[in-house]
Amino acid sequence: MSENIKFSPETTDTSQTPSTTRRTFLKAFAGAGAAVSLSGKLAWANGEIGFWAKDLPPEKLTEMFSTMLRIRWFERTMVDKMLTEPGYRGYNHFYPGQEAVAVGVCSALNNTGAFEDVDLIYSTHRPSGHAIAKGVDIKKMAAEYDFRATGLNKGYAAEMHIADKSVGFMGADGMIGPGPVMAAGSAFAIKARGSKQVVVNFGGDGTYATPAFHGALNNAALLKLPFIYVLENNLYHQYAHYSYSCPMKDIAEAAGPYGIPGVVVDGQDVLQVYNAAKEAVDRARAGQGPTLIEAKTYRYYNHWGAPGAKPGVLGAFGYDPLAITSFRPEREVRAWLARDPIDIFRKTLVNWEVMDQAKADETEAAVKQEAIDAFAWADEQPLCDPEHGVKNVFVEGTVPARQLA
Amino acid sequence: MSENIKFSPETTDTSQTPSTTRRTFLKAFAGAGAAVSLSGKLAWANGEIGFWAKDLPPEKLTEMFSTMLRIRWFERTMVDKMLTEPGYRGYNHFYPGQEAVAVGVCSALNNTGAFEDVDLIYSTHRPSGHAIAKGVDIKKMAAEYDFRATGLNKGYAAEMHIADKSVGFMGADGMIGPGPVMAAGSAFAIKARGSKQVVVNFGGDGTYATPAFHGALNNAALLKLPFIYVLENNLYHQYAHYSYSCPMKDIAEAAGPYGIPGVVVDGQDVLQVYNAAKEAVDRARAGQGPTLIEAKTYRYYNHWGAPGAKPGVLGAFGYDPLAITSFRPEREVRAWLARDPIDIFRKTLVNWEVMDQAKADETEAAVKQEAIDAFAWADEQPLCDPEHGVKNVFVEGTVPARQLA
Amino acid sequence: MARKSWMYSVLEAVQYEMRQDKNMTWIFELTPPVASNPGKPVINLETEFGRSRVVNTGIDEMWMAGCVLGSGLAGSKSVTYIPYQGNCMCFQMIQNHAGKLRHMTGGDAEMPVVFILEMTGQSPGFAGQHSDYEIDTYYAHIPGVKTVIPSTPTDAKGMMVSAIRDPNPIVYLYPAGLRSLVEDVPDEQYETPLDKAAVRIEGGDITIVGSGGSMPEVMKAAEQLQQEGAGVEAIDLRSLKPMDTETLVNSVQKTKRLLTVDQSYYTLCPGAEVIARVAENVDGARFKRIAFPDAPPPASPEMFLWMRPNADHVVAAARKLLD
Amino acid sequence: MARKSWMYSVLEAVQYEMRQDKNMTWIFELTPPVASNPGKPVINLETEFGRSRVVNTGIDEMWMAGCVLGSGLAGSKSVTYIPYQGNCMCFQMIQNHAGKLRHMTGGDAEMPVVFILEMTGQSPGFAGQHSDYEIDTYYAHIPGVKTVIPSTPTDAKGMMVSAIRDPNPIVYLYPAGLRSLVEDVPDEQYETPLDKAAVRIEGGDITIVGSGGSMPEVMKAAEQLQQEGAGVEAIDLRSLKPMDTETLVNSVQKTKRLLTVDQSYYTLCPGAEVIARVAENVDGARFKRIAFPDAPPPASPEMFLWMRPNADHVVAAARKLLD
Ligand SMILES: Cc1ncc(C[n+]2csc(CCOP(=O)(O)OP(=O)(O)O)c2C)c(N)n1
Ligand SMILES: Cc1ncc(C[n+]2csc(CCOP(=O)(O)OP(=O)(O)O)c2C)c(N)n1
Ligand SMILES: [Mg+2]
Ligand SMILES: [Mg+2]
Repeated sequence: MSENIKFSPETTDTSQTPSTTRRTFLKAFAGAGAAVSLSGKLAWANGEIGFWAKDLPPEKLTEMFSTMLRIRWFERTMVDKMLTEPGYRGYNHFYPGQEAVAVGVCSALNNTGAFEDVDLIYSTHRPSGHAIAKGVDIKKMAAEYDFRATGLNKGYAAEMHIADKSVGFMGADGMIGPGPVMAAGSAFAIKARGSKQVVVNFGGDGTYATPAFHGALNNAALLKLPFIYVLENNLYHQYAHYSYSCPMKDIAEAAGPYGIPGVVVDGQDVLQVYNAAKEAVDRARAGQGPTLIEAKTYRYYNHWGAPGAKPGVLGAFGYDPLAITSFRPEREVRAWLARDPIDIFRKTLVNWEVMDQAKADETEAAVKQEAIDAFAWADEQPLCDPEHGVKNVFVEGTVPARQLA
Repeated sequence: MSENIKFSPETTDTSQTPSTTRRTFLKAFAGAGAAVSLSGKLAWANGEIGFWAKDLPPEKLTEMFSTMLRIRWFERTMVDKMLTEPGYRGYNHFYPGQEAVAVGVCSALNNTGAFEDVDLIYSTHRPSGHAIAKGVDIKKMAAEYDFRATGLNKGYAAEMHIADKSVGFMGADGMIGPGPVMAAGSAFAIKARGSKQVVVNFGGDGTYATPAFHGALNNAALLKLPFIYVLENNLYHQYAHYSYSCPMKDIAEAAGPYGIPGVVVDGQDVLQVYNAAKEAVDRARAGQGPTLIEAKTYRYYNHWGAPGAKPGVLGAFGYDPLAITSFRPEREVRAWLARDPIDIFRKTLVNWEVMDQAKADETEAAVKQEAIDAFAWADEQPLCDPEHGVKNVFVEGTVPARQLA
Repeated sequence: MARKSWMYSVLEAVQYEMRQDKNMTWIFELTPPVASNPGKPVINLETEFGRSRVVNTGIDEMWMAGCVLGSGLAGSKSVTYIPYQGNCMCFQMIQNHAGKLRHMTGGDAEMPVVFILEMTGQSPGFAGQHSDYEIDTYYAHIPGVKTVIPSTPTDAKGMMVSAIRDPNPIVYLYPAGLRSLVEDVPDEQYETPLDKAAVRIEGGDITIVGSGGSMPEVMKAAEQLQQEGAGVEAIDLRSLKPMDTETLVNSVQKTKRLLTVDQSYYTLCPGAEVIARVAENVDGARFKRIAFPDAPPPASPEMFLWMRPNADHVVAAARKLLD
Repeated sequence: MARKSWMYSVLEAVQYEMRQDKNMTWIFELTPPVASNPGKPVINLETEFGRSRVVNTGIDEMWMAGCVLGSGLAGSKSVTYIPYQGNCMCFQMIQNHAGKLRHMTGGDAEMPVVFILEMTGQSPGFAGQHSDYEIDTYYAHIPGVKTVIPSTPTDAKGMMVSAIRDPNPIVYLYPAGLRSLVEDVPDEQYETPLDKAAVRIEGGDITIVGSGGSMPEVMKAAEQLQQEGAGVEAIDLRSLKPMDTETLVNSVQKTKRLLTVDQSYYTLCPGAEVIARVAENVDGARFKRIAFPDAPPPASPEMFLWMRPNADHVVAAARKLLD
């Protein structure tokens, strides 16, 4: 049995219920494993943000805001670098547009402490947002993305394979499919050893069609694992719209037969995402098993790198590299830019008087500088020693250099 | 969107609607892609067999009865051979108990004609029933199961890989999972070339948990392929109850998210199976896409071979080869034997006056003799030439015999 | 005849065959079957043949392989182009089904299908799963499929024609690093055998054998060695299975020195098979082998480029054998 | 010390380690981790450690491999026993993830896991997918995993202990045809190295190298050849990757004759790697290789037994080399 609640951007909630009553209602509602969400306009005014988010202390909300900005500016700084520095070698599958998902989810997790206590997340080929939201150091990331010996993973990983166990960031993975299975495997081990950790797997809409999708959810459901599958539906896998690979509108529906909650959430609203994640985390920690959360979201850049982007401008437009079967329309990009997750959250915070506009601007400026500094630091870092390529294959020793006779 | 109708052996339909009215009702019902079924007692009396089956001419019904018996006696003859002839080398994954599924489904298919016209079926490691129902010659099968050069597949296949394209029997396959994907692939080719053929994939409850299950159904649904997945839920995959690998009671529910019909049918009632298959075949031929049919059934023997069986006695009892996690209880076997598909069909045919008891007995005796003759013929067939092992790897030529220096 | 890119040459072959055979299908994922070439009409199989015959799918390479296999079994020629990220997702389908069904059914199953398996471009910077070059061995060990690997646009076209017309399942490896090659390629259809190695350069002092992605570096090295006065016989395997033992043995009979060059991981790279076949048949020869170390490719270009066998590595190894 | 079957010896090793490490898990599918042995207590890991640590799953070998891998990444030692029918269903998970994650993350990912991959018993009569013996090559070509293959109950136990204690992912191949072997096996835990070949018989005239399922026939043939007066050095590879080049080279330095014996398909069988390594390092030796032909195993026992390399085949090949 599953509880699917549909997210529809067209719906408008006109109820004017005071927030405490609303909270009671939402509690009952959320007890069924669901989160609702409405349009891009200021959510709080209509009261539909939910009780968890409203209870968050100002410091936590401010931190969430900073983290979203950190992702945004890490990425924008790098986009601009790619566009303006011909010698720059780094690349990225950019995350802007989706910040609310990574931050909403990771804010509901335990991100510090011993490896046996920290919650784990598994990321994808589009890892910056997840990594930063989990607490990975952006200086080390910037260095890693540029193949530096002092990078997060000593230059072995680049963007697509970064990992940082120390904060429970189990790693990016360049393959689509197997990640969720491994993540569910981690949840199995955690349950077997009686730990209270939970495991979150991030995956795109593209992961739905993989054979592994079934295996991950089926086994997590059967064994009631502390596992949360956050499916970031940004409408496209590479250049194909998800309707080419998925017969249903809401991928969350797939949860049904497994008897686990399938929740649709507005991925542009960090507080809605947080609420859904918090529910799922509580369920998982209580031994009640997995949840599938589908976050409806969008990526402002193209699948990979910076084609179609201009320095200093957010997003990429009008670039069709091949005679693509279904290339995204530029109007679609603009429509989603109008529901920017950072704007939405900023308005809420100002409205809630967590910060004022000036403080928000100040925060953004500071975070932007932090990103610029990170890339500047990375630029100074040493390159790798070629011969280290035959290290780290096994825990011990090196393998022979077989390119040399 | 999907239409799942639950099969519950406890339900009893007390309606006394005359059969024509009932037919109209069932037609509307079946239009939704569903078939209902009731208990093991004489179905016709309650009118729930459905309109398709009632319209079948006596010759067709008689042929279906003979085919079920042919499967039964092919298998029983072989069981006895395995138990009584120490030198006999053949083996089998026996099908008795499930005859109504193979025969009900294949009776709704086109089984003769050119390869471009005949409907195709894909079978499993438990192929005898499917093969015989599709029209494969049992003499050649008996010879193949005993590794004879004149066997159906010249001794290369044995039981687990028999194939006979000439009747659209695309083959057994010893692996669990990939078969349905290939079967859906055949349906893709058929649709692409505009043929009216349909493809049926038989698969056990064990196939549900395979990653391929998702791929086969998802792609068949997306591309609206003429594909029917007949899932024979005989409750066990090898020695594990299906609840160890499937979180839902009715596997047909899995059809839901794909937006295709998921139908549960009483697999012991050949006419119910026929009705469900006919619906699905009509849908598929009309370009309306795939159907998942779950037939609730049971195998009387153990997973493989004849352990626990006695010569001349139907079924296998009380054999637990290992300290198995969930070994089937003997009482369960006996309960299912009491709802034998051949008994059920025989009673219906006698009741419908398609044949009398004497004619039924005569038919059975003839078919039994046919099976005995088939195995006797097989015993006389030549063994294979060892050196033919390096033939048939490619269409042309042989590969070198590398065991010889 | 015109100068053509690799992909244009291949799609030209496919387009022609699909026009002849109305049942033939093509399954793709990321890369639409589209190619353009200066002075030539754009080829777009999807628009020309329509989405019932040419279709993209979700990220499910098991389905892609199973779909063409099932198509072949049902009597339709079929080709799939599997991107490098998925070239092992479909492994079991090819290993246990395409490779065995014909034999297991005593010849009943027919599979006139082609699996184009892209291998990475091996650009520096991508690491592990996006720079690896390893599947030649996995696929060449499978019985019942022919595993071929062209290294020039001309062979790519001729071998594609042969592959489509061959009634057996063909694994057609495509090292995407060769996509930048351009050369004169005939416009008409022609077949290039799927079981013959090509002697690219004849010479009497040393035999150097490579395949696919290693060939450009082998050729570069051969030229340099020739300039140094060594008689190099450079052989392009083209077919890994069946492997053309005769051409290899004849060459080393003459040169008595064999150097193999692979981008695949050293242990059990195709060169191991080349050396073993020759060593079984030629007495008194000397052997060397270079290959990618038994390590995944690291992201850092400094590390990766040091590890990837290049012309300098080939020359150095050849000199040692020639000493 | 007591006479023990293969499986009892292995489960004894596992039971001990699971008692030491409360976090360690075991995933199985068809074969419950149960073994009995005359005069010994029954071992049943499922009942002893409970279904939270020892669990069976549906027919999803990708999950089985992914589950132990994820367990390892999360910090728990984990072992899975994958039946032979699924030993390529999990291929990509091991090839692209277990084999690469450590290197790709610059050492961040830890994977103290063991994949027991059953290989068929190669009984005659089963054909294609149920008699095939081929995965040694597929798994030995993967970087970043150690691929080992014991051939005696004693090694099976010692190598299982080492595999569990090794911090790297281990592919532990188990040719099920050896399940009938019984021998004296120590009761206590002991480690057998995962990177050393075993010289089973010493001799000066010819080196015969096998592994796993080919060893019983190699040993039988060696005895016969010894009776005929030939000095046979019989080597059991035990580890396919890393391969113990030193032991191989030292032996052939002495014998100057190398015969390899594999049940795997000829093209790119482990013997090809053995010959290549030796040929690169020993001048003037002679080489032969026998293996299963490049054909799937047929069902008919007559055909299958003719194709499967046996002691007679080994003796005949050795005689040719010794001539
Ligand atoms: C098995 C596999 N096949 C193909 C690819 C190539 N590929 C890389 S990213 C991608 C699209 C993924 O889409 P989605 O999951 O929606 O994530 P998004 O890029 O939208 O974040 C594809 C097909 C891959 N990485 N792995
Ligand atoms: C990939 C794979 N894993 C394991 C097996 C071993 N195996 C053979 S039959 C079987 C059970 C199949 O059960 P089910 O699909 O329910 O069919 P049934 O035997 O009940 O007809 C298993 C696990 C296999 N053949 N293939
Ligand atoms: Mg996406
Ligand atoms: Mg079953």
